[in-house]
Amino acid sequence: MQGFLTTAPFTILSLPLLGTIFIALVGPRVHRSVSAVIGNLSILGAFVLTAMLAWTVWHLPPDAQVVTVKYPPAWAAHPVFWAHIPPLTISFEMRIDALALLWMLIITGVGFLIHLYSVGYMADSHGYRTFFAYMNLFVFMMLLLVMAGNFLWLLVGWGGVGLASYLLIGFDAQRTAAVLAARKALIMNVIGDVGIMVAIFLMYAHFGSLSYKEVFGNVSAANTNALDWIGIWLLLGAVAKSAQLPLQTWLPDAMEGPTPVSALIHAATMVTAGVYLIARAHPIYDHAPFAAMTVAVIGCATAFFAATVGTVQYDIKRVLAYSTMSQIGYMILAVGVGAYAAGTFHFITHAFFKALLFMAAGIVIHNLDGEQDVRKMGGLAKRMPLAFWTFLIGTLAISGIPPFAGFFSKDAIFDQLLTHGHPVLWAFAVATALLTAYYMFRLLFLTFLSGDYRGTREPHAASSTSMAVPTSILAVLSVIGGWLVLPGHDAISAKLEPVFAGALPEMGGINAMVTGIAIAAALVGIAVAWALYGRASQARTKLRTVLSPLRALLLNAYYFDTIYHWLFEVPALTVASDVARYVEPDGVGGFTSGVAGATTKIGDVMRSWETGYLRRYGLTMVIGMVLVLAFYLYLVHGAAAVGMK
Amino acid sequence: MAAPQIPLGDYLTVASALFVIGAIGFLLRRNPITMLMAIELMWNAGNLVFAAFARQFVDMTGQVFVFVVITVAAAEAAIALAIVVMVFRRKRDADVDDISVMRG
Amino acid sequence: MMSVAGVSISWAVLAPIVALSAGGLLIMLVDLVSRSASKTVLYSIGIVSCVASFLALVPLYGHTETTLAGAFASDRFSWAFDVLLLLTLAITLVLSSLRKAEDGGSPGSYAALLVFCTIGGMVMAGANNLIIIFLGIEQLSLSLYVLAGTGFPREASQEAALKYVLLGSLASGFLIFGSALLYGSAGGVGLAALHSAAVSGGTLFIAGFALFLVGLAFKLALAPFHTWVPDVYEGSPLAVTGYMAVAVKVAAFAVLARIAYEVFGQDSFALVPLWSVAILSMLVGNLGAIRQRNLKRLLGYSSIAQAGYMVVALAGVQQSGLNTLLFYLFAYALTSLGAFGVMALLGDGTDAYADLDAYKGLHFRRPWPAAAMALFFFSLAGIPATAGFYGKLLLLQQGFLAGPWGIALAVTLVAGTLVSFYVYGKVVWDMYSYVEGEAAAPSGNAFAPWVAVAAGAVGTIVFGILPQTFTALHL
Amino acid sequence: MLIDTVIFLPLLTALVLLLIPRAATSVQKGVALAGALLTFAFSLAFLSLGPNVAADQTIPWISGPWVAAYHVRVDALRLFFVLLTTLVSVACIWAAFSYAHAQRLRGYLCLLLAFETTLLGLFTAADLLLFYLYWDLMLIPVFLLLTGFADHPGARQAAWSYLIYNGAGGLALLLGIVALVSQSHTFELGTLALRLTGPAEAWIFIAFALAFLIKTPAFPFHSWMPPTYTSAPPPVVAMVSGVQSKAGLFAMLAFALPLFPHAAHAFALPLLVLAVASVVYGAIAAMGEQDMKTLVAFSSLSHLGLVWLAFFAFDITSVSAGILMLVSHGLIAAALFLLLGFIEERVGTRDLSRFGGLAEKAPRLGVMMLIAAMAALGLPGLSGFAGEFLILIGSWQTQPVFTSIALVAVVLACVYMLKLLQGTMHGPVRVPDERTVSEMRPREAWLLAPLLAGIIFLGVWPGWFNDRTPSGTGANTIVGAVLAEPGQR
Repeated sequence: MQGFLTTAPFTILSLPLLGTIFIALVGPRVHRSVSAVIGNLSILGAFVLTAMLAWTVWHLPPDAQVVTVKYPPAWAAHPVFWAHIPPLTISFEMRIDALALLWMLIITGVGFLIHLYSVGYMADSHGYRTFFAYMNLFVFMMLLLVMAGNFLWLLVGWGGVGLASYLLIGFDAQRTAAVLAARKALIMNVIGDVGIMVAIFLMYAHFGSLSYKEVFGNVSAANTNALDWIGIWLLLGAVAKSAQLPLQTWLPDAMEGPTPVSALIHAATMVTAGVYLIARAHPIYDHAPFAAMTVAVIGCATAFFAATVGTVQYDIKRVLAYSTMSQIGYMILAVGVGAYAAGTFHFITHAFFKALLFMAAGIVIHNLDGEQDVRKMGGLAKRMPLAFWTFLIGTLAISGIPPFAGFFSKDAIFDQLLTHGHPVLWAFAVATALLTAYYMFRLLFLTFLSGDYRGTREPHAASSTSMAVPTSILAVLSVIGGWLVLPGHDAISAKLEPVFAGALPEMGGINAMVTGIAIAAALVGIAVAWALYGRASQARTKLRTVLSPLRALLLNAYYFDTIYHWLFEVPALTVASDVARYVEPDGVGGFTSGVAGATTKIGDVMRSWETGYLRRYGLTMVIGMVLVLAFYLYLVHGAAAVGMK
Repeated sequence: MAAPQIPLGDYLTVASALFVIGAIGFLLRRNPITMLMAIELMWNAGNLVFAAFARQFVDMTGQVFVFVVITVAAAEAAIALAIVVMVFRRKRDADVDDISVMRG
Repeated sequence: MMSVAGVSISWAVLAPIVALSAGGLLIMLVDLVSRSASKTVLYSIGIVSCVASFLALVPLYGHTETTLAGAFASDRFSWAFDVLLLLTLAITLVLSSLRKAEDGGSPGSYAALLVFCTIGGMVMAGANNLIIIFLGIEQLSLSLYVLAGTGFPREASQEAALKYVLLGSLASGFLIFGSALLYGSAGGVGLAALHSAAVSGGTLFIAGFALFLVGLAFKLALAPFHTWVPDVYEGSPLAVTGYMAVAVKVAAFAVLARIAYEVFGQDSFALVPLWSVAILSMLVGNLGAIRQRNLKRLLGYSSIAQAGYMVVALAGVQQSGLNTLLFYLFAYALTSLGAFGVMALLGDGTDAYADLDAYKGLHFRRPWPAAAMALFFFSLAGIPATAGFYGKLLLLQQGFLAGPWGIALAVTLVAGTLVSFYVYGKVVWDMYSYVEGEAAAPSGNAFAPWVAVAAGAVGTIVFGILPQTFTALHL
Repeated sequence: MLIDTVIFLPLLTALVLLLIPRAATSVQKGVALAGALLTFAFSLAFLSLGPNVAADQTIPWISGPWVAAYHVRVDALRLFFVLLTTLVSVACIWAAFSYAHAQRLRGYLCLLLAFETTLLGLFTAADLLLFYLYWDLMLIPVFLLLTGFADHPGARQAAWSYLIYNGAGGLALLLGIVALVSQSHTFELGTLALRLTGPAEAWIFIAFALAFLIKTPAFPFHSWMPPTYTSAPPPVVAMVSGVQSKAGLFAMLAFALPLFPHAAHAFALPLLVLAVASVVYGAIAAMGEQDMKTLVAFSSLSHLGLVWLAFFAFDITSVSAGILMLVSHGLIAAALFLLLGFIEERVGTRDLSRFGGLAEKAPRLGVMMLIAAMAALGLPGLSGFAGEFLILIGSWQTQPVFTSIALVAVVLACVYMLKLLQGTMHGPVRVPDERTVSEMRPREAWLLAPLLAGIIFLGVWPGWFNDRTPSGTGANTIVGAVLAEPGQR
């Protein structure tokens, strides 16, 4: 039992890594399908083991459900540390608890489904092997992130998923847009990394350790101000990774990556790492009200902001990207107000339905040879029934229509917002729900319904099995996933209880008023979408003219990109190229070459005295003699002797 | 009864004057022979000082030095003249300013 | 021990000079008697007399003896300087074997003059009063004036001789007048008498010493009395330049060291102008060398700077200063002679390799001479593992032991060395720059210069890596 | 004896090379590589020393007017600098096989090997005079390599800025050493217990620091570096930036800080300012560069500035992490410059605007470049991160302001490293002059593999390194000596 608890986490971790290494080293020498098989099997294995591990852990007594796997163990004769510069010691340390396990289950579970999907989706790519290697690398890094037992390993995973995301966004390296999107994503993520680093530095300063156990155990001893700062800096990391305001601009661009990547990394798992981080660091936020409030406000603002932008976009994946941003805003909002279980719950359902949406969209894109503009789609419901029905399920789920998954988790968040006393945040959240229903149905209508097919490319035949099966599974999960939490039955909170040590309010209670308003909002959204897009509508064009300034604002995502471009990018690059072109050669280098040049000049002047004329030489000697004589007389008799006074 | 002594200071003044005249002569003249003569003047200024002090101290050393200098001056003049003649042969000219191939 | 006219003469002290003189006279005699005597024979006589002179020096090692009523001494200020002078003479004679018939002058007179020149230097080293100093200087100088002109078929050699003789005589004028004033202030010409005069000071003494110092500074090639150096070095025949660069400095520094220690001693302000002259020399020598494209001229400027460095050895007139000076002189001598040896080797005794352009890409044509040359220039620049480096280290220490002036000297030394990195580096740079195509000038391959090169290289490396070997000599 | 073998084996190999005919290039290559490999193998033996044991050897050398000894030592502080040198040298000498001029190959290899010896001598010297000897001797091989063995038209000019600037630093150091020794009369570190005070200590420390700042280099003493790094042949740059640039900081830790503790603390502020200025300036200049080698050169400036920050933050963690950072940077810089050499060989230009997308044609090159660039960028899990993170976590505790400024450069590092990586490897394939870009040859891949392995290993397990270098209070006196407040001695 104990043996399993210590070996399973390592096995889980190492499976995807070994997959990567195998594909990288052996892959080129064998048939390409081997890479796909290895990639899939390693993730499937990890999932099975994770499930077994979860089963094991959840059958332990509640007070033993937080398992710390630490190397070196206390009894080791030759302890091995990641870093060992006393007083700083950083161990190889993992923490397996319900929070980590839920994330691990989603990462490996959904991850496996998306791997499976990729077998079909990526079939035409010439970087087939590389793709699986990168995807496996991502899963490894993501698992590392959530399994870490101290902040260092969290940061390693954090950076690692950033790398994997970078690699996969820029997977099609021949396209400049993909390359630029990858660069943007990594730079923003590194800003987040720096935020976490600063938080770590502060934790080390206050707690003398990076271990969760030490830090969280001593939180109550630290002062609120310090904890607020730590919380804010952690938030910077979360914001960058989860594409929250104001570091959100990379996520829409990240849709340059292949669709399975968008599904796995930029919807289901990686972008929710911010939620995980804040939930993980809950003891800090519990004692840092200001930081926690900031988290909530940023989450709420992002949710609303992204939803508004989503209403006008035409790129199918961009709409999904903004919806992801918005949904993660919900989760951040939830964990910000202390509704950790609700946040986690929404993460799970979101992973199901958002992955589903991306995969359904992926089928469409795949069958349309990469077309992503919904204006060139329409009427696809008949041509791609599987995609349509699964997409519909996902849309219903995200819109919060019961009994689909999203309804339950969203409802839990709304409920707890009011329970925790945040009516303003709640109001915005409900408004967001309305917008969400609107833009998702707008997307659905534009893509699959609303008249005939508008595109020029002839759609392919139906999707391959490897794409259909995982999509269908996720569709089922998007329906039933929410049933984890039903009135009087809160599986999530029950599991998370030991992690949060009783800080969790029960979910699942149906507050009729709250639920009613949420459902009503969703229905209104759907209705508006139907009115504007469900049929050929004149109102649409009219509205477009009336609201054109607003529309321009939204189409450009509030001009964030433009502002950042002129505020940061242009000045920084201008300064940099000026430094490289002028300051360095003419300034710093110019000084030294100036000194060298001046020395040579002095030498030339001196040599010009050496005229070759004998009498000049004699004159020099006589002058020298007079000077030496004068110097001597000055030394003996002082200045008066040589008339210097 | 010895003749009235010329004061030492007068010797030194004359010697200094000779020395300076020699130096100036060296700088102003362009004929190497004349320059050599100017140098002889300077050497003899030294000799005069030696002789004057030797007399002042009633000491032979100074006079010995004078003899040595005179001897060396002879040798030096011989060598210098030989070199000047050698240069003359090539240049057919007696201007040191023309002898300035090397410079810088 | 015998005595002449009441003055006792210790022949043992004079023996080295006598031996050398005999050699010089013998050369003249042989040259006179047998017009056909080959130069090899003549130079061999010179080398043999060097050896004889050295053997006569050996018993004097470690002793302090005076003779001629204290006018001439053999002591720590002369012995090692004498050895170095003999070494220089021997190497120069070897290098001179490449002289051609068309170089001008008979080999006999040439060799004899070199020998007599060296005698002058040894007289200077042992001179204990002003008369002998003057005699030595003139003996050395007069011979050198002629030697500078022994390349007389070339116009530059004539010009060098004329400039040298006129300026040298002018400097001697200062020296004589200064000696006279010193005599007047001290009442004698012995250094002991000067010492007591120095203690009491006085205008006459100080004016006299000023002029004397100017005369000596001319020989040392210290700025601003250096003006003759570049021209004379460039114009003189190669071997003579090499000899001049070393021997004159050695002899003149022997005199300066003796005066610094015997007349002044520590903490005397009377040497302060010397420090400023040294500082000027380091700057002038290194800055002037920057643009030179003629290697002999470059080494001329370099020797000005090196003279300035060597003065630092005497800064503060510390006990250890003399050893420092000797070490640096040996290092400098070996390095310089080695460099001239390489020049002679490549140019087959001519000035063909005085032009830096001839060195372009030398490494890729003649790697070994190039490596040797690089070694010598590294040593001149003071790169570690060469004698020049350890010498500089010792010099700097003298500077730091000597108070503010000493530190100023040390800092200037370092600044000058930095400039010299460029000066000497340029030669190395030329040699190691790869140039397409054929050599600029054909290079010779005689055996004799290898002696100089090997001696220089071995000495430079051994004294550089194991300086203790030099210290162990207790020179 | 083992130390001597390690130090002089490369030189001996160089001398053996001179005996081989110029035309027998393949024999020369074999001998040179064998010599380098053997040196590396021997140097591995030092790993068996425990953290508190040192290989030490003293032979009396000079007894007057001062005492100096041939004192060489491999201890916890020096061990990894020696290993870094021998490892990087193997890669560089192997990389030198593709040197274009068969006629000049022998000299080229000889100079590289001689350079290795001077570096090894420097890192093992425990006597100031011996140390200085190697310090200045290092100039010669690089100067000659730049002068006669580099094809780049700017190389011969770079030789000057290299020689004069580093020469200036060396001479400043010489002044300092002589000033010190003229009081202590010994070069021996062990007996150099002399504690200077007042202006003398300050001035001597300044002289030492100046030399080290130039050698590293640090802002604003770096103007020799861009031309040198840009125009020297890749193996030479790899050795200069990978190994030689560590000399200054190594010497700061091994010599200057223990000798002048008061002055070091007194001058911490200006040095911290220079450190952070290097970090930021290097990053900005790298961002603006179009020449890929110059870009990496400036990134070196930035990264090594971080080590200056580490040392003068006087935190035990940061000082010890500084050593890690030095070794890590050595591996990264060497790998990067060698990679850039391979790239330049293939596309014939260093201008990032003139080519791109090479990963498409040479995927293995792309992967190796990715690892090296990510390490330089500070990606967690690679050695660059380990060094950077541990430095900053330490320096934050004592110097939060300077550390915050340095953190900005972490982001900028991402910008310029991506510029390099994507500029060379990603985007549409562009190759000037219709050249065909070939995949990495096995030799090129194999010679880089150890460096990259080291980068990964040190990133995954820096604790292994910590346990073998001075870290922790009791383990080694060096770090302790640095940290103790001067008043407490």
